[in-house]
Amino acid sequence: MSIATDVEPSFLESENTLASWLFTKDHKRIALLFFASITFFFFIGGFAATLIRLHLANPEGLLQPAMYNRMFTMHGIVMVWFFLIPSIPTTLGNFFIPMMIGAHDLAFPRVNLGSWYVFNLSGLVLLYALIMGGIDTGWTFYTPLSTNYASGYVFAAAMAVFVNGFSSIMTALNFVVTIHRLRAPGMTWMRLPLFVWGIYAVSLVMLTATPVLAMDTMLLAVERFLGVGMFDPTRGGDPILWQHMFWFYSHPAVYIMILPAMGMVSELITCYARRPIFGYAGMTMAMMAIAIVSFFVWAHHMFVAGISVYSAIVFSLLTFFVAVPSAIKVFNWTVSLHKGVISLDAPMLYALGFVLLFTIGGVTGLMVATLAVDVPVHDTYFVIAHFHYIMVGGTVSAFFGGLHYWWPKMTGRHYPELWARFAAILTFVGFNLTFFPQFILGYLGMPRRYYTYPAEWQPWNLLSSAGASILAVAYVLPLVYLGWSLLYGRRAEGNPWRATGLEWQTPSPPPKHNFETTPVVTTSPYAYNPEDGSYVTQDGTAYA
Amino acid sequence: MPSAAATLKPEIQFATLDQQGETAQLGIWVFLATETLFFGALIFTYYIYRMSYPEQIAHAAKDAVLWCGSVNIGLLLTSSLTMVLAINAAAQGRRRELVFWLVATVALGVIFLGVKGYEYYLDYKDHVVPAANYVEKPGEGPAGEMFWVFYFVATGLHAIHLSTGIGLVLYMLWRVSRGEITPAYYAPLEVVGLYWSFVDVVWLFLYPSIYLVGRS
Amino acid sequence: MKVDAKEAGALPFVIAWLLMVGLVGLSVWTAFLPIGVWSPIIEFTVAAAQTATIFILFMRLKGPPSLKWLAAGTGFFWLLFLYGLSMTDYTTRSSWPS
Amino acid sequence: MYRWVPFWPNTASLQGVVVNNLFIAELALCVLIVGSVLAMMATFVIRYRRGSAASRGELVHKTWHWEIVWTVGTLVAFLVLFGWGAGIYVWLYQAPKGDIEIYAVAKQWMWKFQHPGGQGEIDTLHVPVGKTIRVVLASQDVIHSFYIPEFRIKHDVVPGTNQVVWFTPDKPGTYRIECTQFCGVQHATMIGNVFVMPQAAYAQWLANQGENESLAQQGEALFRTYGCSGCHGANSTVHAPSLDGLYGSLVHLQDGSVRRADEAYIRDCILTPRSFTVAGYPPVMPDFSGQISEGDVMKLIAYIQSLSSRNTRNVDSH
Repeated sequence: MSIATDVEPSFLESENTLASWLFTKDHKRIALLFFASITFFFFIGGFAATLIRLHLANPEGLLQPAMYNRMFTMHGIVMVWFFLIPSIPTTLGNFFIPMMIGAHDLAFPRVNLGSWYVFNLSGLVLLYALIMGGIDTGWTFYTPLSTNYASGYVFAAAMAVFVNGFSSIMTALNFVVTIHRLRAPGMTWMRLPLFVWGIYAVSLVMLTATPVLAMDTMLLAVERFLGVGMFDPTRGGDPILWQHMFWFYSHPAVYIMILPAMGMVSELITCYARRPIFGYAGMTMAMMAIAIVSFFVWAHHMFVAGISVYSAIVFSLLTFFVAVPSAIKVFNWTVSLHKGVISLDAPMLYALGFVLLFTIGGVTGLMVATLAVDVPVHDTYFVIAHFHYIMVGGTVSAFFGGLHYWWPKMTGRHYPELWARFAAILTFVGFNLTFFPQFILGYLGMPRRYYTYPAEWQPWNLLSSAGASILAVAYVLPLVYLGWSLLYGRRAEGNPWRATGLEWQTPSPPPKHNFETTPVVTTSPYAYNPEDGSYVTQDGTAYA
Repeated sequence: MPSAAATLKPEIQFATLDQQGETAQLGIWVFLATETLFFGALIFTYYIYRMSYPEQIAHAAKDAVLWCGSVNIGLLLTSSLTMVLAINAAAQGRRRELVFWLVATVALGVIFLGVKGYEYYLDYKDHVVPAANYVEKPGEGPAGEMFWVFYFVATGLHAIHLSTGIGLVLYMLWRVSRGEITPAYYAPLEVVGLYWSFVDVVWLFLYPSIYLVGRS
Repeated sequence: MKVDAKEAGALPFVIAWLLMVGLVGLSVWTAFLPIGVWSPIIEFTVAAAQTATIFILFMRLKGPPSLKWLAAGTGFFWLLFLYGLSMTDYTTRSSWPS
Repeated sequence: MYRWVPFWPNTASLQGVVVNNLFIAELALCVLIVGSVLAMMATFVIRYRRGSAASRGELVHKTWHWEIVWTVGTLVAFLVLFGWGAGIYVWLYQAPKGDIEIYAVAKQWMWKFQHPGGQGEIDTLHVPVGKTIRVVLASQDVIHSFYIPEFRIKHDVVPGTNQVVWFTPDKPGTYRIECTQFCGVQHATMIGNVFVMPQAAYAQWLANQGENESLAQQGEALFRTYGCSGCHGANSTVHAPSLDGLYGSLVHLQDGSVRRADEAYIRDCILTPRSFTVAGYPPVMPDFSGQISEGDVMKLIAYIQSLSSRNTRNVDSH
């Protein structure tokens, strides 16, 4: 086997024409293609965010009101559909799911490649809408503002979201089928790494939520394009129906963002604490529970929107139920540090940052789930801060953690550890400085989507803007040093972190079809022994 | 034997052709689940409005051309039959029969679209096409127009799905002519058959929703 | 009667097809009877029966891989969430319809 | 209260105080949770850092015991919070009869208020302290949201329906009214002020607004202009339901359902009468949707309301 490994070139080197990348069926290459796409959109969305924070540094602002409105709309749409939702699944998931379950590729490689093309197609449609002048409806497209009043390219933007959904569905379908059908011998469900569970749960949510949004945007586009009534109250329509269907998708979408991050962090904590995860079965059940219960809570975005009081009570109660599995997970991650051998490498710093920020986002989620408290803070900066703690503090931290963790495997090069730790700490500091003041602003009563505000709120806004500039540096920094490491980084061996997952039992970077022979799995995923530092990889090899 | 079948190997990620075929089937079923939700959401909006404006929408729905919808449900049920017979013929290696049933399936699909087109023409003459020539009828109010928006969105999407299905069956005919569909491996045809029958199922629910409820 | 593709004859499918076409007739007939809420109930029971026939027989839901059941059911099951939970709002909202 | 905390908003209504207490309780719980997670994490990271000599033997393994304790504990805490919040919410969103009923129309990008005595204001609202104020909200175009941070009340204003919010200001002063639902380019400027005045000053202010036809009187005039009185009037020969005493009563509809005749109901009946045919009456009333502005609808509602309050309570007393 070792001879064969020497002979077969890595997936990066096996063939390097443009066509070999654009028409590749290799999940690892497709993952890198996705990487390029979502990095591009991350910086577009980040650019808009930077402008927003610059603008809000003082009440007079920087941009014209109409331009400001277009900026936050663009920030929302790009970040939600073109970065956060695809981020972990299409890149890290695409690259590592087959490797972690011991498969040679995803079940449907052509569908996988198609997903990337569809994603870029929807991205082009969105860019067209943005370049032609953008839209000013907010990413939620609430009717009748979006259908009858907003100027701009609402139709094109809605179509971009519609087409983007196909990409989500294609990717998710691939994962579900692959995880069901292509696990290596011995890889039972209770031996799956938690990242695989996270991706499985998220795929389930994507598959069942996205079609409803697709139909909703479809009807919106029809109404906007043809000028017929569907959600228009003057023609008998119900604007709140748009919101019901929108949030039927967009609430689970929050879990689409966070579930893979939860899986990711479980990998990181076990590897850098060198001990098994505390309560593996509980973790898997919690993730599946979150995936399913996330569909029962959508109307908590609508407590003040004019739904019936009875309905609001039902949804509030259900929302508290979805918080229980999240609480279990936080508890388990924390206890997983107990009696470990903890090294604070960059991925672990990101993971610990994730747990803290997710906890803050989670407990403030309890506050907005409480009906009476949601009444004053709904649609204020309190909610903005809350969901950024989950999506940016949570998902983006986990994404960066995973990116660093697997960087040697993906590229065959080590990232510079000191710089990476610095960036991780900077992210944490910058993030809190940006978003914590927004909790205060929110309870003081600053509504979201305001291009100007009373002068008395300026100190908090200024603080937030200052934090945002730190955060911007912390996000650009990895781009620089990771890029540098591609050329000058130290060569990485197969398993530099001495981790147990199957993906590490290949050379770095892995060969084209991952494994020479299909591995046979004999152990649970995190067979680390903190007492003597030994560990057993999933294919059964024991190391001292 | 055609050489394609003799040299047929599973793709790298599969151990056997059987595993590959079954995985493809599972894939299309998962896809059909998303389609269920897609059309289900449309029917959901329809019934929300129908609940709110029962009389007005029932009034508008009486103008839908019942015979067209009924003929079409017959055509689609029949096409599901021809499709399954085609799959049986493929599995049992009866190639002439296979081609015959596939052509029949395409023909039924095309006739369906023809009838649908004629129905649209009748609708147009009846002035019920929103955004084109809609004229509000007494007793219907704005809800009447909402019915017709639903009608055109639903039947239009269904027609797009059916046209895709026709394209896929034609593609299968092409693959049959190249000898790629054999008793050893006919999973692609099964996948197309599943999709085709599902498009039929969608119509089974659209049909009573549009043409039957509230007729009496 | 064999229904597996490898050995099935046409007969079971033709019988099922005849049944389903007959059910369409039943549906249309009851649509014109003055039986109030029963007529949509019958119409949708017919649709469900036809769907079950097509799923189980024509689309061979019984065969391997067994997970097909799960996938086929999930779509309908999830629709229940959408329909059911929305009804908590639509059946109790006082200002609807306007 | 709480003014010594630089980041705490003022609280100026009964509702504000009630919500605030819950908010503080939740905040304390949040600090407790985040604090314990942080403390545990910090302890473990320091104690079990790589190279430390702390014993790693006997990992806590079999976990159901802990999991169940932790899960049930959080669940109980959550249920308490839920119940507390839901109780207040029901109270906030089921407006009682107010001392003063204000009609508000939101449109891009302003708030238009009308007092029962017919006085109109734009982007300002004068109310007396200590009275229960009911605000009936309608929107002319898109969804807006009526929010007064100091009162801790908010409600979306959805076009096509009426919504009601209520509050009892308990401190004189000037507070901001904000729109919190993005409503177009000038969303951020859709800000008004509510002036909470001592009752004497409020009476003075009302008197200074000059002679006005009351809202109900204006509604009565519209009642004739739109031809409503032809059928609903006392001497009409058409078989139409009488509107005396309608407001607040229970109405039996043709389809068997029963509705409370509140503002939203009356509005619906005017705009789409066919959906609300009253039991025992022919469905002959024409559809007024799209033909009456939101402001006029509100005046008509005020008039119909006054038909019942003549007997039960005296609207014009304040």
